[in-house]
Amino acid sequence: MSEKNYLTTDFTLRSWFLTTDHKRIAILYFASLIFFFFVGGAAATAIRIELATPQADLVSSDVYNRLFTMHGIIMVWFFLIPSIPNTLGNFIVPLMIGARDLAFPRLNLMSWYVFMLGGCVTLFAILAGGIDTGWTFYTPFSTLYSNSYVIVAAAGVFIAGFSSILTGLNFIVTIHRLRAPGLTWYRLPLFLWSLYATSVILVLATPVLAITLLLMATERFFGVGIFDPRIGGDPLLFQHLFWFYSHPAVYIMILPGMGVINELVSCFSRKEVFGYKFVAWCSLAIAAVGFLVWGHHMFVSGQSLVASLVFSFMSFIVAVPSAIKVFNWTATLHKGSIHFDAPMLYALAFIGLFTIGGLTGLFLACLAYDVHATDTYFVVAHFHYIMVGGMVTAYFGGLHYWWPKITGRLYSEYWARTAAVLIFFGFNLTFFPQIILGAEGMPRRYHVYPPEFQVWNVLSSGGAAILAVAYLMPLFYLGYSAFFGKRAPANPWDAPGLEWQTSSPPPEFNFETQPVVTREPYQYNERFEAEPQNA
Amino acid sequence: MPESSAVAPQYASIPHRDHTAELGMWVFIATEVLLFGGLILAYLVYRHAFPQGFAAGSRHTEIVIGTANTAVLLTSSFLVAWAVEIFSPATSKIVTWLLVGAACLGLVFIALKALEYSGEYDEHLVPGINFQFAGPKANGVQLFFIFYFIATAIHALHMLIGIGLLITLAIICRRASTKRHHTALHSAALYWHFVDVVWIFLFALIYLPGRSTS
Amino acid sequence: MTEWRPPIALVGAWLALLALLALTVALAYLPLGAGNGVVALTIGTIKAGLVAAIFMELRHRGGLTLIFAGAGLFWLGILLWLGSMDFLTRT
Amino acid sequence: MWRQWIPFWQPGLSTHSGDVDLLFAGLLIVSALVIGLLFFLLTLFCTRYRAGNQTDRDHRVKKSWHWEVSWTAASFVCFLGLFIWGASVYFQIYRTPADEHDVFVVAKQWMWKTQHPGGQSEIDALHIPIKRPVRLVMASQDVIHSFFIPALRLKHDVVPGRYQDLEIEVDKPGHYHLFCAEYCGTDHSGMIGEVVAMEPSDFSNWLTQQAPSSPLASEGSQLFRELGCSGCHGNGSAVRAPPLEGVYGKPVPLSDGTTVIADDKYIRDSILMPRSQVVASYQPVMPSFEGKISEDQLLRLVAYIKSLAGHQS
Repeated sequence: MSEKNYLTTDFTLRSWFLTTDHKRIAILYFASLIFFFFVGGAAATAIRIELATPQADLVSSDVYNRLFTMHGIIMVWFFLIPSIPNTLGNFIVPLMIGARDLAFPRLNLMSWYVFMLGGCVTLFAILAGGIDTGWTFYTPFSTLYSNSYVIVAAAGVFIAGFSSILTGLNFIVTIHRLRAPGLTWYRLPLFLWSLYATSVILVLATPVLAITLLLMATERFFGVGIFDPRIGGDPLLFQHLFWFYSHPAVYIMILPGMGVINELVSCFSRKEVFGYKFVAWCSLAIAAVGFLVWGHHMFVSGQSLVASLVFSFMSFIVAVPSAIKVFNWTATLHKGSIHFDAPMLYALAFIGLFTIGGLTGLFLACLAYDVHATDTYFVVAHFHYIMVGGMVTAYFGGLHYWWPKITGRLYSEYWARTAAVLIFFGFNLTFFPQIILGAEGMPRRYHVYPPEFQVWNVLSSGGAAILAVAYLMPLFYLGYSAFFGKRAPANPWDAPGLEWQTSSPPPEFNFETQPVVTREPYQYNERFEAEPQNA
Repeated sequence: MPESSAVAPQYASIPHRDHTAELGMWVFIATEVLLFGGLILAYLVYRHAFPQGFAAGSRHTEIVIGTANTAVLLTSSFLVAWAVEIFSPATSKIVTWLLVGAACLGLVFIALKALEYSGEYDEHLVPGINFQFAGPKANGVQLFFIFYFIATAIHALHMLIGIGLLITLAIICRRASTKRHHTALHSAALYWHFVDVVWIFLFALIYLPGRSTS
Repeated sequence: MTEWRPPIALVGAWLALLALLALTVALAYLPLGAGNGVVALTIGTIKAGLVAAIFMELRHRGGLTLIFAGAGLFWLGILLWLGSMDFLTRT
Repeated sequence: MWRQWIPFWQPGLSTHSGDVDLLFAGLLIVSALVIGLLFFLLTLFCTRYRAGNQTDRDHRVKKSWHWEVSWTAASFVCFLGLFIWGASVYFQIYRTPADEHDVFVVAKQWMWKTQHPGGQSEIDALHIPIKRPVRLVMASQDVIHSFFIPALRLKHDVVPGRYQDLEIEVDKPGHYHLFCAEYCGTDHSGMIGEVVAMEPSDFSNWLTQQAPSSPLASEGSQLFRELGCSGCHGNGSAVRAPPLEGVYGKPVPLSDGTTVIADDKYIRDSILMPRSQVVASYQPVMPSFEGKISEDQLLRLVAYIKSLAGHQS
C-alpha cells in the first residue's frame, strides 16, 4: 500500500509501548487478553477434566479450589470486563464518532499499563501458590481462614479496577465531546450507546469494589476488621458491598456484547435496527436498574426478607429491557435481506444463547426457586450462558466483523463459519447439562460429587473438549489472515458507519478530513453482494 | 508524530480541549464519591447496630484537632478557589503564593492528623495493633476506630496527592504561566475542593456523634 | 489594580463555612437525642453544597456538568438506601 | 388439594418442596413458550428473508412504538406474575417457625454436627420424624456454610456470629442428601451428609438406641455451674443479676426503654455481648464470654435456659 496506515507508521518497539494511538493500544489490549483468555481457559479445562469422574483423581481439593478461583478471577477481571470495551471499543469508538483519537490518549495508554500491572500481580499470586477463596472473596473465609495469597490477588484486582475506571472515564468524555459535526445522540450507532452505558457502570461501580477489597485486605492483614464477626462485624455487609460492584459488573460484561449484536444484525440483514430509540434507552435503563438488583445474590444468606423482596422485584424489572432488546433484534430480521456471513452466525448464536441465559436468570430472580437453585450448577450454567454464550460469542462476532478494518486483511469465511457452528454446539453441550445438574441439586465448587451426577458431568466435559478446540480455531485462521490474508477494501460489508469511510487499516489519525454526518445510522443499501472471501 | 501544535489532534480548539478536561474531572469525582460511599455505608450500618459504641468511640476522638483541621481545610479551599478566580499571566505571582499557602495549610492538616494518630496510639485505640478498650461498648468502639482509621487514612492519601498537585502548579505558575495552565489549575482545584467536601462529611460522622451525652 | 482581590462571593462562602463549622460543633453539644445526627449531617450537606456551588463553580455550570456532579450522589444514594435497607429491616 | 388433580404431578417430599416444584414447572412453561416463539420467528425470518430469496420486502413495519409498548407490557405483566408467585412461596418457606421440635445444627470446617434436645448428637447426619415440622437452630463455628437439602428444595446460609432458624418437614421416609452449598474451604465438597426421615415410632426407637448421653439441658446446667454463671444468676447469690427462670420466650424490658423477646438469639447475644442489651434496673456487670465458649457450649446453655422456662428442650 502506498498510504501509511497506523500499523506501518513506525515499527519500533518504542512506537508500540509508548503509543497514544487508540488503535495501537487496542492491539496491545488484544494481545494481553488473548493471553489471559487462554490462562483462564486452561484452568477451565483442568476443572472439566477433574469433574469427568465423581472422585478426586486429577488434582487435590486444594488445587481444585485454586483452579476455579483462578478461572473466575482471570476470566472476570482480566478477560470479560476489558474484552469488548478495551479492544473493539478502543479501536472503534473514535472511528465511529469521526474523531482522531479518544479524549485522553495518554490516560488510555496508562490504563493499559495499569491493567498489565494488575495482571502481573494477580499472576504472581497464582504462581506463588494460588488463591482459594473463589472469585467472590467472601469473608470471613478470605480474611481469617484461607491460607493462600489473598491479599496479593486482591491487590491485582484492585489495580486492574483503576484501569477499568480510566477506560470508562475516557469513553464517557469522548462520546460526549468528540462526536463529528452532525452526529447527534440519536444518530449514534447503538454500539456506542451500549458502551456509554457500560462506562457509566465502570465509573460508578468499580470504586466500590476497590474500597471493599481494601477493607477485606486490611482485615486480613491486621487480623481484625469491619467484617469480622468476632467483634460484631457482619459478613453480609461484605456481600452487599461486593455485589454492589459485581452485579453491575455483569452488565459491564454483557452490554458491550449487546452493542456489537446491534451492528451485526442490522448489517447482515441490510436494515436499520428495529426500534432504535427503545434499544438505545434500554442500554441506559439496564445500566441504571442494574444497580438496584445486587441483593438477588443473597436470597438465602440471611438478609432481611423485605430486602429480598425488593431485590427480587428489581431483578424482574431489569429483565424487561433485555427482553425488549431480544424482540427488537428479531424484528430487525423481518423483511430484511439476511446474509449468513460468519459475524451473523455469531450474532444469531448470541441471540439464542443470551435468551436461554436470560430465562434461567428469571428462575434465579424468582425468590422461592432461587432458594433451591442458588449456589448450584444452575447458577454456573446461567451465568456461563450470559458470559460465554453471550459475551464471548458477541466478542467473536465483533472481532470477525471489524477484523478487516483492524488488520486490513480478510479471513477465511469457510473456517470462520465452521468455528462459529462448532462453538455453538460445543457451548450448549457443555452448559446445558449443567442446568440439569443444578436443578437436581448439585452444588457448585464441588471437587468430588455423588456418583448419580456423573452422566451430566461427563456430557459437560465432552462439550468442553469441543468448545476448547473451537476456541482455538480462530487463533489459527485469524492469525494466518493477519499476515497472509487477502487485502481488505475500505468497506467490505458495504456498511454506512463512519468507521467504514476510512481506509482499512485506518491511517494514524483515522480520517484525512473531518467527516460530517448528515443522516441516521444503519441506512443500508439493500442490494449488497458479499465479497468473495474464501481466499 | 505531528505534535507541537497548540492542541492535540483529537480536539478542534482550545476551549474544546478545556471543556473536555473539565468533564473528565467531574467523571473522576463521581468515581471518588462512590469510593468513599462504600465506607459510609459500612459506617451507617454499624452506627445503627452499635449506637452507644459509636458515640463512645467518637468521644475518644480529639474534637479540637478535628475542628481546627476542618477550618484549615476550608481556608485552604478558599485560597485555591481564589487562585482559580484571579488566574492570569499578570497575577501569576499572587496565584503562586495562594497555591503555596493552600499547600502549606494542607501540610498543617496532615501534621495535625499525625498528632492525633499518635495520641490515639498512646491511648491504645488502634485496632489490629494495640486496641484495648474495656467495657461493654468495646465492639462498637473497635468498629468505629476501624472505620475512623481507614477513612481518615484514605482521605489523608488524597490530601497528599492534592498537595503534590498544588505544589506542581505553583511551580508552573512561577516559571511560565500561560493561559493554558488555567485548565490544569481548575482541574486540580476541583479535586482539592472535593477532598474538602469529603472531610466535611467525615468530620460530621467522626467527631460530632455522642458529644451531648457521656 | 483590583484584579487580584477575591470576589465577594468567595469571601462570603468562606466566612459562611467557618460560621457553619462553629455552629455544628456547638449544636453537637446540645442534647437533641437522635436529632444530633440529623443536625450534623444537614449542616454538613449545606457546607458541601456551598463548596460545590461556589468554590467548585457549579452555579455557573451547565446542565451536563450538573448531571455529572449529581450522578455520583445519586448512585451513592442507591448504595446507602438499598445497602442499609437489609440491616434496617432485619428481624 | 387441587394439586392432586394435575395429571402426572408428583407431590413433593413436603408441602414446600411441592410448591417449589410447581413454581419450577410454571417457569419452565413460560420459558418454553418464549424460547419456542423466538426460535420460530428466527427460523422463519432467516429462511424467508435470506438474501437472494425473492420475497415481499415492501411495507416494512416502520412505526415501532406500539410494538415496543406491547411487548414491554407483556413481559412486564408476565414477570410481575412470576415475582408474586415466587415471593409468596418464599415467605411460606422462610416464615419464622413456631416453637417445635428443635434440633441444633453446628457447622464447622468441614462437618455438620447436629444435636437433638435429648443430647443425641450426630455427625454429618440428621434423623428426623416424618410429617412433623422440625425447627433447626443453626450456628457456624468459623466461616459461612450453607445448609442445603436438594430433595426439600431448601437451603439457608449459616453465617458465623448469629443464629439461623429454619423449619423443615419431610412427608416420606427415606435418605436424602445434605450438602454444604456455600464454599467454605479445602474440603467443601466433603461437607456432605444425609437426612434420614423416619416414621415417628422408628424415630423414637432410634433416639433411645443412641449412645446414652445426658440431655442438652442438663449438660447446659453443668456448664452453667462450671462457667460460674450460677454465681450471679443462681438463687441467693450476692450479686444482683436477672433471674433466668421462666424468662425464655417472654418480653424483657431493657435499660434503654425498649423491650426484646428473650429468644435464642437474645440469650446468645447476652452471653457474648452482655452489655449491649442490659435488662432494665440491673447494673451492666456481666463479663463477656466472647472467645471463651464454643458454639456447642452456647447451644447447651441456651437449651438449659429454655428448660428453666418449662420448655421441653
